[in-house]
Amino acid sequence: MLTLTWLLIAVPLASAAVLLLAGRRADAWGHWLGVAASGTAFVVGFVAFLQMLGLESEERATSVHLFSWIPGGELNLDAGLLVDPLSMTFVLLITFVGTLIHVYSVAYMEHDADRRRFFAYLNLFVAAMLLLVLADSYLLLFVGWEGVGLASYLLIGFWNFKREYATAANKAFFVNRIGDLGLIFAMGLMFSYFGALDFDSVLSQAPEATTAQLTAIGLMLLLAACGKSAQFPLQSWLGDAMAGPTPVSALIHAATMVTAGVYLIVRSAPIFNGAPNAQVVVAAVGAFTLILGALIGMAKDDIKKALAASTMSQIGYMMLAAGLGPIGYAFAIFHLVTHGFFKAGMFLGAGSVMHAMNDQVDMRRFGALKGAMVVTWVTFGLGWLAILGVPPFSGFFSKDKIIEAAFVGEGWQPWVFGGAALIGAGLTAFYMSRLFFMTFHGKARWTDEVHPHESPALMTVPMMILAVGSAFLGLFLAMGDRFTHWLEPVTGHAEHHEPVLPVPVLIALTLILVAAGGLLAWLRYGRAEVPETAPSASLATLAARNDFFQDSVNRAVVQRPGQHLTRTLVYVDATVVDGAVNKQARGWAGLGEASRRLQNGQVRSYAATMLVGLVIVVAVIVVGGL
Amino acid sequence: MVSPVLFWVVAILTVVPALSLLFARKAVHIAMSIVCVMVGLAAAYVGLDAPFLGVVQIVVYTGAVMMLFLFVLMLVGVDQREDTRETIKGQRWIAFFTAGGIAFLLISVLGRVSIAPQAARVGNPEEIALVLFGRYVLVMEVLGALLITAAVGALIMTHTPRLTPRRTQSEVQAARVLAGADPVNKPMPGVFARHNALDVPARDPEGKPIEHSVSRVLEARHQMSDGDEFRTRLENTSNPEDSQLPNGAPSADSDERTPRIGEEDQK
Amino acid sequence: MNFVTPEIAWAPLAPIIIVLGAAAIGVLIEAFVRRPATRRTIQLGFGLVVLIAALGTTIAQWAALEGGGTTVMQFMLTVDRQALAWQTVILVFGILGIILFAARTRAGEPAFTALGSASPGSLEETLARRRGLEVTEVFPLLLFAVGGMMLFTCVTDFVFLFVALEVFSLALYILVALARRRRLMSHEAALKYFLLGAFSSAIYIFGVALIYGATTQTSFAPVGRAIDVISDRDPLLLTGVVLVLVGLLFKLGAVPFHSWTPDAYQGAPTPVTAFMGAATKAAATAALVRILYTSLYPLEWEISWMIWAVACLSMVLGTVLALVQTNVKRMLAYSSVAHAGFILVAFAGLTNEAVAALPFYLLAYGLATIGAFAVVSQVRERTEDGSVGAEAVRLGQWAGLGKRSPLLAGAMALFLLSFAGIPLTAGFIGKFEVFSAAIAGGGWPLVLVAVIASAVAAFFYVRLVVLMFLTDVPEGIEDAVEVEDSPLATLVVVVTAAGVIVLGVLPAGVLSVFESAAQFLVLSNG
Amino acid sequence: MNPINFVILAAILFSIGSAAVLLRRNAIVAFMGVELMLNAANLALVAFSRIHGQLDGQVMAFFVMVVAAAEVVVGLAIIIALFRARQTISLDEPAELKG
Repeated sequence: MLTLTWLLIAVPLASAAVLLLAGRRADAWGHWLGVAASGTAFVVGFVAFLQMLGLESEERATSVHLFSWIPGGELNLDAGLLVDPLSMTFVLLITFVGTLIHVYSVAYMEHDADRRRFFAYLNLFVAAMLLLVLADSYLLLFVGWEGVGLASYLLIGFWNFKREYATAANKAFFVNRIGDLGLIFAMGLMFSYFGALDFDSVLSQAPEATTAQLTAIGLMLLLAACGKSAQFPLQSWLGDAMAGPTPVSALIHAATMVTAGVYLIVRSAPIFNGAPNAQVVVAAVGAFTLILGALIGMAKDDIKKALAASTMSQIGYMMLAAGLGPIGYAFAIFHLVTHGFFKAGMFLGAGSVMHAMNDQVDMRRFGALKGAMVVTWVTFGLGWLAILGVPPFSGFFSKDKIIEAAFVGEGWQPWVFGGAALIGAGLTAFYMSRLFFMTFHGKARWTDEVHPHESPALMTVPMMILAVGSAFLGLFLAMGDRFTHWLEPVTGHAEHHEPVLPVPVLIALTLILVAAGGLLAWLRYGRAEVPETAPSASLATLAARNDFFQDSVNRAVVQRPGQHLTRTLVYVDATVVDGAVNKQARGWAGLGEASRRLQNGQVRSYAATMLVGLVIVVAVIVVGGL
Repeated sequence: MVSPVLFWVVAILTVVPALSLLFARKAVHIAMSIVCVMVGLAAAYVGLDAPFLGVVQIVVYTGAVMMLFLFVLMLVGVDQREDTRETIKGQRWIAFFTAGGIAFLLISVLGRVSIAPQAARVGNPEEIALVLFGRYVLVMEVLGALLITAAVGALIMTHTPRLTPRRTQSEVQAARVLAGADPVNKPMPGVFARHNALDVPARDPEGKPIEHSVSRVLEARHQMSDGDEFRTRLENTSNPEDSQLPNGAPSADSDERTPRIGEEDQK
Repeated sequence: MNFVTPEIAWAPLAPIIIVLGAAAIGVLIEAFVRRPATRRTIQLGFGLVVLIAALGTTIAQWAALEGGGTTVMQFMLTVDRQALAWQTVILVFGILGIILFAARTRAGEPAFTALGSASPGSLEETLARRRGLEVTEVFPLLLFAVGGMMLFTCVTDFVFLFVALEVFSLALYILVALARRRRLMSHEAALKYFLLGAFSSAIYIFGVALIYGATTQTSFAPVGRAIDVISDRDPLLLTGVVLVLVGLLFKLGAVPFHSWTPDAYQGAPTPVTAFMGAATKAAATAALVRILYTSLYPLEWEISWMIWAVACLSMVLGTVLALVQTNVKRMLAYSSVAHAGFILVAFAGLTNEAVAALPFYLLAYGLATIGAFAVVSQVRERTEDGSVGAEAVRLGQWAGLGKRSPLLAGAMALFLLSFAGIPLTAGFIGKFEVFSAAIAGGGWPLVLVAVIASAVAAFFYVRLVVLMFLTDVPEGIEDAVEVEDSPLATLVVVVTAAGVIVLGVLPAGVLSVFESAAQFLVLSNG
Repeated sequence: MNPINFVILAAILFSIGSAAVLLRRNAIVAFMGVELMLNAANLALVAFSRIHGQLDGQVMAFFVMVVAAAEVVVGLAIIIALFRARQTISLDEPAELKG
């Protein structure tokens, strides 16, 4: 079965091709074909997984040779797949969560005339992502990498035939291209240092390279990871991605796309192991993004954008873990898996809410939905508990490990990284609870025409399955360090290190912060009334608002500085980063406009251009020769 | 070795006319100057022991190429004068500096070349023929393709096939009459005029000047004497005989005139 | 003084003889077949048969070739594997080009004018149209151009190269002037192309004269040997070399010798643009490869900075100028300038890998170019009286094309992605090959610039994709823009699209063929 | 006198020709500039041929003449076509293609 893993990619790809080429004829059954393709991929993956479990842990890595791809003198590259515990983890996550999202989409997209095309793109997306994680060389990974990008644009742009969305998609493409540049540069460096691009050669030669070389490659890989995983400073596209249908968001945020960056870093572990400076940068980017994402999450009233910010923040945790070196790799992937479940569940829940609320996304217009949508409330609630890290739900096991690992080390690092991870946990608790309470609790602030109702079974069943995962997967995988051992052949065995603070203290601190965050949110958004419009920013109005004692404390201690910080960061995000992208685009265009004057339509000027070029070259030659 | 006299003669004979390319205004003058350059170059070839090329130069360039240029110049209007004011900003400076730069660089390079010329003199046509049809025979063959391409290209761009059936003389005449032209020959210039000259328009039986009786060339050159001019001269004259036009034609300023055939019907 | 009959091995020249001979016969067909419609059919069929026969002959020669190749004529012409590879590429472009030349609109309107000599809007033009005339001479002219380009890839003498260059250039100058619509632009483009082309030829031949003066040779390998002998840097030789390279870089369309490209591409009839864009670049690259590797490589150090500078300028200027274009044809033209830069990147270090990479790159680029312009030729404006008019080349007119004609727009998107170098397209493999050749040759700074340029370039390619697929069909464009579905053009689009995908997914076969073609029969040191 | 002086003369003619292309608006005159450049190349070839005591230079010059003649035919045909359409042969006039 392991040698048949190519079916994993081929089946969804073939299905996508059929759906695209068959046209309207396939409208009636197209969506089920899409579901079946994704499900088949899961079955193939699962059987391969069982087979792999039967092998000794050292023998679990299998190479599947597909065909000779790029023959050449210096570089002889075959297209092949690498099936090992790491890629198998991703395969299972992608196909399982992906299939559930497919099923959900059947109902969610029911009234869309282009549902068949939508499923074609979903299949394409899954195929590309599987290619990305199964590739046995950086170059083939890059193929999947770009494929994921392409599919995501098709999906994000699926509903939007408006110009502003088109420009947003354009900007997103541009930002992602910066990330891609990182990967291309990294490949160029690998090629010039090692003369190869396949994982086997590159990673086995990595220990022999100099630190400077590895650092250069590592930083370029980080740039690539930042682009795909929406890490600072390339995070701005994630908000745009919300324009797509909600199942797409679930797919992008939980199972595909954003996890690619983490995969890339963990896959390149030997490179980063030899480049401590690059590792610190990875951890720093992760730590910064996890705080940034959490703060942005606090400022959003759009339920999907708040969830998007939380993804940024959670991926920040994973990057932080990946930046910690061998002790963190397994936890990064562990958190990625649990996150995949609870985030998918929450996105599907958000979709269910939007379904019920006539596509309303403003949380200030929600409230008291728990009565109307019990299943959504329960499943979303399980996801919420999981992301908060409340024991014994999944997030507790994965996130807590990352916090512990972040506190390992010497000097300033454990305090900064650990501190960030710890504070992040508190912030997460606050904004996720805010989201949860604003949506499901408090008073109903619905607009008149909406009549919330529970979604159909096709939508709720996937949500329930994901909720079960959110609840128990973490416990299951953490028992006996199952998951860590499973990944050991790839990430290497990590020596146990003691954190700078005792573990029970850390757990206690985390739980206290989480509880505090959740409580604050309950006071502000669960019990208290939530204004239907966002409070304006001026200090005068802030002072004029209702003034509970707790609120004052709350505001003085947390909210006001928090608000300012949030605003600043959001502002920075919106102006500096986006601005840089826009400015750069403008800069290029300006250069173009200027050079355009050279091409003035006058043939005599053209001849002059040629002759000037000629004179300069000859002059250099002659003067150089004298 | 080459005689210095020949060199200087050739140099002056080529460079000075060539400068007309930059400074002369009339295209025809430039073309004639270039013919001069070509002849000068032919002389140079002869002096450089390449008599065959000297002859070919005369035949091909002065005989064919430059004549073709002149031909086209005539087609587009010999009289074209170029406005030498520059329209592109800075173009003149760029041109002089780059061309001057090229010249300077090439001369400085060539000035330092120290190749002793071979004493051997080669270049009679027979030897050339041997090389041409020996080593270079393939190039000769390909030149055939080149010439066909050129001929086909020129035909496409300039040749207009007959698009309408050829008309006989009587058809042409019938069409002319139908179009309202005079059924008879146009009056000769000078007819009924005071001056029997080519630049004076003829007059119709009513005494009005027929402007198109004068050649278009004279008209374009503004060398035609205006009909009105004569009319006013006629009116201002005090000589009573002048008002009596020959052959009893009515005077030019007379308003009464017999309507022509056909005009009546329109009324 | 007795004449020794030169020894010529004619057999390897068969493909070129077939093509050039057929071109001459094509001219005769013009003379003897009276009806324009019949003439067109005959010319198309004849041309296709000839080109396919030539392609077959070329492949047969490849298969039969033992060793490196055949010296057809000492010093003048060799047919080696490298030459055969390039000839195959050019013949493929020629076949696709001739099919596109014959494509017509639904109303039966060809891409070429009814009468080349008639000025636009004149009585002659109207009469000629009414009579159903057609400039069918374009077919023999295309054959002449293909023949000249094939020669261009295998001659080994600077003067012969000049003649071959003129053979295909003269044909192209005329072809550019024959657009049916927008004839004034077409004339203008032809005049500019011609004048600048003649200008660059003059520069080239003066360079040859200087090389001849410095080395007493004009044949590639002897010149290379002479360069080896000349110990120090001879400015006369270097100046000559620079002038010669300028002439070739002009044909390649590299900055600052590129200025004809956008104007000629835009003004020319779109099928001609397609053929010219693909084939001229291939021919120019082939000649550049041969010259640099078999003749000038002792001067590598002296001239590499020039190649580097021109490559950088081309990539940067081509990209930024394409960014600000609003005309599809012009945008593609500037993108071709940027691609000229990418091509030059391969020459960093003059590695052997580059010799294998370039034919592939040009094949990938040429297929996408022909395909893209074939699509352009199908998107038409509708005039006020409801008939189909000139091509709709403003970017805005392409909005929502994906909704109206998904397959055509999808193919266009594929070509654009290939230009951008997105994986699974031929362009990606081509770029990858070229860049890795450059890295192997130590040209990583160039590759850096190239990668950044292609990242920026992706922006304008994707802009058009977004415009086609993610933008609403604007009000009134339904009526203003008409999508044609000429079967011949569709055939070209389908074939090129398939080629782009196949070369992108399974490039191994073609790559290994070009790999084995990376050898020259005659080297200056051998 | 060394025939190399003729090459210098050729260089001067070449520069004059190129300056004409840059300066003259009349398409025919600009084209004559190109012709002058080609002739300069011929002169250089013949002079070098004399210097080296070889015939190749002369043969090449002969080829250049043929090519130049073909080029003239095509070029003038294009110019005539342009003139018919626009009634001018000024190079500044047609500038629809730019930017």
